[in-house]
Amino acid sequence: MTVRLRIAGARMYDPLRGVDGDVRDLCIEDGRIVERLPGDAPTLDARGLVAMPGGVDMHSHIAGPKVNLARKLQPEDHRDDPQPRTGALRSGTGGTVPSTWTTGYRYAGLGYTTVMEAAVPPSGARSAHAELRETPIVDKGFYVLMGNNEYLMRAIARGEAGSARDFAGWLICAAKAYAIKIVNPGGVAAWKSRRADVRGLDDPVDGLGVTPRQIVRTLAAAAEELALPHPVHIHCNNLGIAGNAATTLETMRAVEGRRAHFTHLQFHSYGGEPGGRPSSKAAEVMEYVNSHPNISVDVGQVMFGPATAMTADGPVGHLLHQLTGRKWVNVDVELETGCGIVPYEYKDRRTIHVLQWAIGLEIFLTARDLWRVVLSTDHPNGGSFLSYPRLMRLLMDRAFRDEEIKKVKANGLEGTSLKDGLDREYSLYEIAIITRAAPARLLGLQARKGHLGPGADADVALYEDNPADREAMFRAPRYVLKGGRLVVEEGQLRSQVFGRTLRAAPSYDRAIEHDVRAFFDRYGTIQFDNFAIADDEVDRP
Amino acid sequence: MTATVLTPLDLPRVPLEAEAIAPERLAGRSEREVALLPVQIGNATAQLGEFFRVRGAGSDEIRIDGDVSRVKGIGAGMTRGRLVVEGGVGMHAGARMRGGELVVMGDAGAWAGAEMVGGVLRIGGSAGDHAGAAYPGSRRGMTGGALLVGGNAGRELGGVMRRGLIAVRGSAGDYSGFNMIAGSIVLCGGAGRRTAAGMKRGSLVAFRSLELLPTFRYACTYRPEFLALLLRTLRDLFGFAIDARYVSGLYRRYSGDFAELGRGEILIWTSD
Amino acid sequence: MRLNGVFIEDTFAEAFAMSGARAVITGRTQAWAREAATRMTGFATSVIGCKCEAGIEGDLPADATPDGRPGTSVLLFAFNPEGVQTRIVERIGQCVLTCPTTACYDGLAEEPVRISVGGQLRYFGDKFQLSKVIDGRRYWRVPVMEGEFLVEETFGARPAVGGGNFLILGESADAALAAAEAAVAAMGRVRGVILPFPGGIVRSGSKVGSRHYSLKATTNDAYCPTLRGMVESALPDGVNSVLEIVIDGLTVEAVEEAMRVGIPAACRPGVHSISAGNYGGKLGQYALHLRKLLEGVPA
Amino acid sequence: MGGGDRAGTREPQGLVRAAGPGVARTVENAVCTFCGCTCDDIALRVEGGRIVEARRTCALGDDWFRGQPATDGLAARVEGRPATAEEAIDAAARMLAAARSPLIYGLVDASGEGQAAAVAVADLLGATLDTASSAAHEASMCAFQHRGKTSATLGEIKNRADCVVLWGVAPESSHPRFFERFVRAAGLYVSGPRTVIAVADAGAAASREADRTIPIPVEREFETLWALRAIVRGRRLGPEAEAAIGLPVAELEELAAQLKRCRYGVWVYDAEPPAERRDPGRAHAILALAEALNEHVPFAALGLRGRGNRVGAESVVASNTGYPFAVNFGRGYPRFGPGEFTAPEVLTRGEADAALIVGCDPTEHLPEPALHVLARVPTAVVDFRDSPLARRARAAILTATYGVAAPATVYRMDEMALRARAALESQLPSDADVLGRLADRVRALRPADGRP
Repeated sequence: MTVRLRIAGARMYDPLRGVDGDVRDLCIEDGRIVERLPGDAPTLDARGLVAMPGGVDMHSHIAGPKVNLARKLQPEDHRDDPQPRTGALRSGTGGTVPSTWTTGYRYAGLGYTTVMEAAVPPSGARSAHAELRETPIVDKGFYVLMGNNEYLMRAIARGEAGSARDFAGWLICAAKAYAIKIVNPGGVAAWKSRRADVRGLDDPVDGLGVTPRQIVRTLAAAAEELALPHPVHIHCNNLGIAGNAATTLETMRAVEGRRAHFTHLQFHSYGGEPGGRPSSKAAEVMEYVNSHPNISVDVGQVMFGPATAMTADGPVGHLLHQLTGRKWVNVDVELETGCGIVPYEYKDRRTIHVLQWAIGLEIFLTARDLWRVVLSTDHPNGGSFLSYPRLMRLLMDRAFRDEEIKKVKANGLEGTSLKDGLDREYSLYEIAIITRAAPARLLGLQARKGHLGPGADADVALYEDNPADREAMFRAPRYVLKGGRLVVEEGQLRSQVFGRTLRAAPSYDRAIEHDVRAFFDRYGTIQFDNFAIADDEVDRP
Repeated sequence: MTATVLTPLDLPRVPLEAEAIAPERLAGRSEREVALLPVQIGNATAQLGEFFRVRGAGSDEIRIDGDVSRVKGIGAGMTRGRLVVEGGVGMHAGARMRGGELVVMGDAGAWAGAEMVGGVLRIGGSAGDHAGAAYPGSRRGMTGGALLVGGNAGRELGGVMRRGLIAVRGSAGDYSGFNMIAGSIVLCGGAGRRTAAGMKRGSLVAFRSLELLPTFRYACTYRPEFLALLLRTLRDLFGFAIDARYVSGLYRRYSGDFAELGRGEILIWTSD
Repeated sequence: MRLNGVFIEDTFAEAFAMSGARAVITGRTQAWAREAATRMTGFATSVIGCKCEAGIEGDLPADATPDGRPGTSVLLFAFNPEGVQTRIVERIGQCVLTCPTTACYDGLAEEPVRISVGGQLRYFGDKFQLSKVIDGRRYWRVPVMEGEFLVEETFGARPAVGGGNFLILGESADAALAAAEAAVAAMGRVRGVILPFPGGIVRSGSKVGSRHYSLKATTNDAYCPTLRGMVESALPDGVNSVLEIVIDGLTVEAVEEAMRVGIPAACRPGVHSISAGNYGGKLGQYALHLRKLLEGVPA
Repeated sequence: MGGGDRAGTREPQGLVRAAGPGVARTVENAVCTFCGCTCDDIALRVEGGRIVEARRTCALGDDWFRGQPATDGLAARVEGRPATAEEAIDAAARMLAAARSPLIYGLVDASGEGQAAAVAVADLLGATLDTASSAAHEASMCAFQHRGKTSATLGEIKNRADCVVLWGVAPESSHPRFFERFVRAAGLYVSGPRTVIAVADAGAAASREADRTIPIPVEREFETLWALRAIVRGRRLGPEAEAAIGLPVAELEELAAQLKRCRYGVWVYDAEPPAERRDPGRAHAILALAEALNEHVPFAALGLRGRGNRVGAESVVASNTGYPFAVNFGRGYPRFGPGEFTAPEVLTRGEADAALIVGCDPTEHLPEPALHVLARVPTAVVDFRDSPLARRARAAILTATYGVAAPATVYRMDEMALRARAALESQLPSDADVLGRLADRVRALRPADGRP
């Protein structure tokens, strides 16, 4: 049966097609957007509403071993935020690390329809897929961690860039992952071998004869050569440490002009001396980003309130534990990566948190090419994705932003351009770029995501325009469609559908598998033949 | 103002959860409205009036004239007024309460006064496990108010307590004051093992000798003035009888827990 | 107006606004509490020269103190709460913290304006100090060689009254002194006041400014009997010695009460008259008219 | 090890049948769930629809594979009488939907997929959901929730750990291939012998694999761990300490120094101690100690987990609800209540008015008083084993053995998921299938909100 719907009379913000507020009808047939529909097709009266493609979160933490450990760790995070079962919808719990069902519902409830889990260890791929199967509505996928993989680092050390590439290709396919993720290249390996870290891009990683620079360069090249839809996704060394902007810039140079995505840039844009007080280097970092079209970033904005630090970056977990005295999870993972979890809270009375908040806003407000600067809070590291509407208002409404600036501890703003106020106000069109069009394009999904043109998935969010309070507007869309199905009606989540799991399937030289198998046989703890994710483990039947 | 009287009818085996029974939630409601307040019975919601006969309009003073040991959450989160139960109560009585006074004449189930913030919770009988303690994962247990137990207390009394006062007339179970951050616990009777394990700061006072962990170290024998102040407050303000010899007595002070921060103390009475 | 035959001048004592605090010092014995209180209130006669005025308000029986030990109540006054804080912290730090067995509590718990006392003194503990909240009030336990010094974190500071006074104009020095002593003894029963000068009595009344030196206050020449004839004397004939009683109080009512109790006690044989010091109403906020105060007191 | 020599001595019977009788084949890389090691290198020889030989198994695994339950061709029962699965599912659904306080219990011998379906049933019913391992694991979990953990997956232990402390455990009997696979195997970063130190109850036999054994009085276990942590953190103990520990302080100091000298340590303990050794502080003390050691050297706490897919039960329940066990859906959303919503307590207090037992034999897990009550509660069973309970239950649906006769996602004790393919074919439905159908029936019977 053909399912059709005409959304009539909405103002459309569709940057991938250059549509900036034009009033047009949107025609949907069988889950996709089409050119036109017969005149008798059912119509949704959307006059006066703002239409945007469904939101695309390209960097979030919603599934996999560390996320689930964080759930188990924090009953107190869930207790006061229940998600009751209603109608066909499953119950769950929220907090900074919501249960799977609730994650899907709440993303959809904001008009987001595609979410990428940004860091899954190879050995965690299976449980990540199991959790994504229980994450309704949104299309989803994950990036697989490679930056501290022993097999890969050894191949690089031997100078076998081709082996490294083919290994990466194999791993993407076997894990049914979407992209290559690097977290603190070499640093996690050092953490696991002697509770140390690496600092400089050319510091050798413990006894391996490899440097962070080589890891970054090799994997950036691998992503290109494998023609992955998304370039290498990099969480730099020295996250959160004063003076790390130098590392970040050096890492940007290390990709040697290749495409690379630098994630949660805010956490990597600090001046000062290591161990000392950080300052803002947003201007310097953004000058590089603005002038290098091969680089894209997401911001990793910090929002005041509760958060959960969860990262493959083991040393960062330890640092936060020491700073806060809060409970701490550290898991060293299978010659692949690490895992650190610490409950956290950002406070507007703490200088350092205010500085982080300000740096994130500086990045947003000084970005010249929004197609390369994506909205994220690195959920739940910088704050929950539920704070996106507030963040959008901070970007769109200078008066509001200035009021907020007045509320924070003033010395945190020292040395940031926010101190004197920044004029810029994002338009709806620009918000649509950084939350939809740009991430879709950076993910290589622009054929079907991030726009409202014919052929696109009918993932649509319809908002009541509210220039006075953009937060209220984006917090509660009037309608959300996922694949043409109405999931949010009149601001209420009504029904659930299941999205797809997005994954890449690059070609690689399968000869590598022989060698990988030998490595598994010697050093692994599961059988090579049991490693790969089967088709029936992905998506719901 | 006369008290609202709730008389328990035939209570089912399926647990009844009745956070509705708190002064501020009854106040200002008619008898009929009180009877219509929601309670949870297993997987369904029901009305208070199905399980309690209600006499008197809702006021800041409530009396339950019977045993409600199978009813959970009585007085949980209450902020004011007075609630007197003439029998026992189920789990979570007075949990997270912020103010007012909850008096339980009988025994209380587990988690009585858990994470309480303020007010006074008096249990005439014994308290179950985790009285005044933190719920799983929480950073803090009790953060204020007073929890007074006339009988015994179960294990992990005052776990992760941050502030406030707990006093137990009878004996306390194992791990009293487990991981306490600060605050004061007064144990008039004995206590089980591993008392104050993981204590960061705070005071645990015992009128009888305790088995001490190896991570506590003897400091001195003295008369702590603050303790006189504390015990007099307990006696005069809360009416919790304390023999004069304890108020001004000599105590052995043990510092610890040195497995943790080590800034807490166990004070054990030795003589007057 | 005459009381017991003594003439009461139709004048007023000019009192001014101060800020006051009450410290309750307890000790193992009354003597130790008193000792600390005595030391703490030394050299605190005049806010001009001593930065504060302080005195012992009275002793407290064991059942009237927070920790059930005998105590002594001290009042301390300065121009503003900041001044009170600075001075009381100095004095408790030097005279109570150091004194065997004592503890020190706030005696004005209800006052909304709080000054940090234990909150400052705790630093003597070099991070070994412990805090304790009992019935909503925070105390600091500072380890000392003897054991622990317990001091309350904050004290109340309230608007208070300084400079309540009356002058005893005596026919002789002996008569004036006897009258002043009698007045001080009677006023000792009034709560909420102290008499900051030695023995509660001041012989050197002052005037504002000086003729020769750049001093803020100099001798009140108009009342100096030896200067009669040299200056425009305020002394009636037959007056050969004047003593003053100065009263600081937590409330104006307490100061008035003290005067109402003290003046009749001073009206003894050999006293010519009772007067009061003022500056013509230019300096102080309060004008305490003697005759009005004494209305209803049996003559 | 390995059970080949005993093949055929115990004939598995029943519904587990291969496609063609008599056709022999070997299934490689089968996954064994008989302990938390979850070995996935097992080779099974399948003949005539039966597993006739299991290679690379330990004695426990051998029993598991060759001791598959006999079901006499029965798919289901209603009131003890044979029935179709459909009839039994319907009966179970009716019974459960009518209950005010239903309990869903077990999940430890079920696939991850089946566990997820069980959560859905619990959600629809507004039930209390608890795993059979919760009673044993509760203290470890609550300790974890209080302070986190410093741990590692088994691969890191294999490849890095040069110092292994066995705290009151003898894995050679509970986890027979633990040493072979993770301690004695050559690691990428450890060559040569590793130090294995056993600390054990003075009155019991310690692990034979240890280089050295430190006996401690079992009732001083917590005190010893606690004191050791203080020493690791550089504190000096007082003269009274020795009596409280039951061990010379000097010996503990020496142990602390040794631990701080290693390159990578692992502290192996029983995360699910037997009832008589359950103590709320013990796991806490171990996690805290490992955390303290991490300020000096990498040190992982590894809690040994038992048979089946109990880690999966916690992981799946947690991903669905936020809580690992003891979850109550009575209010329409999950609430967590160890001691409140844990099955032994729920049963003993008489609060359950219906029970659904999934993938567990309650007699192995529940204390006597709880079992006594359970016997009087209307019960439905979904399990691959027939049992006395299944025979007297209101409804019982037998399933294909997860991971053996039906594919299953199972979780290793380090929380890593594996996929167990079906070595055998079965006419019986999988647990996920049965529970999914049960959920559908319940959905039809019980409106979304309010009373049944």
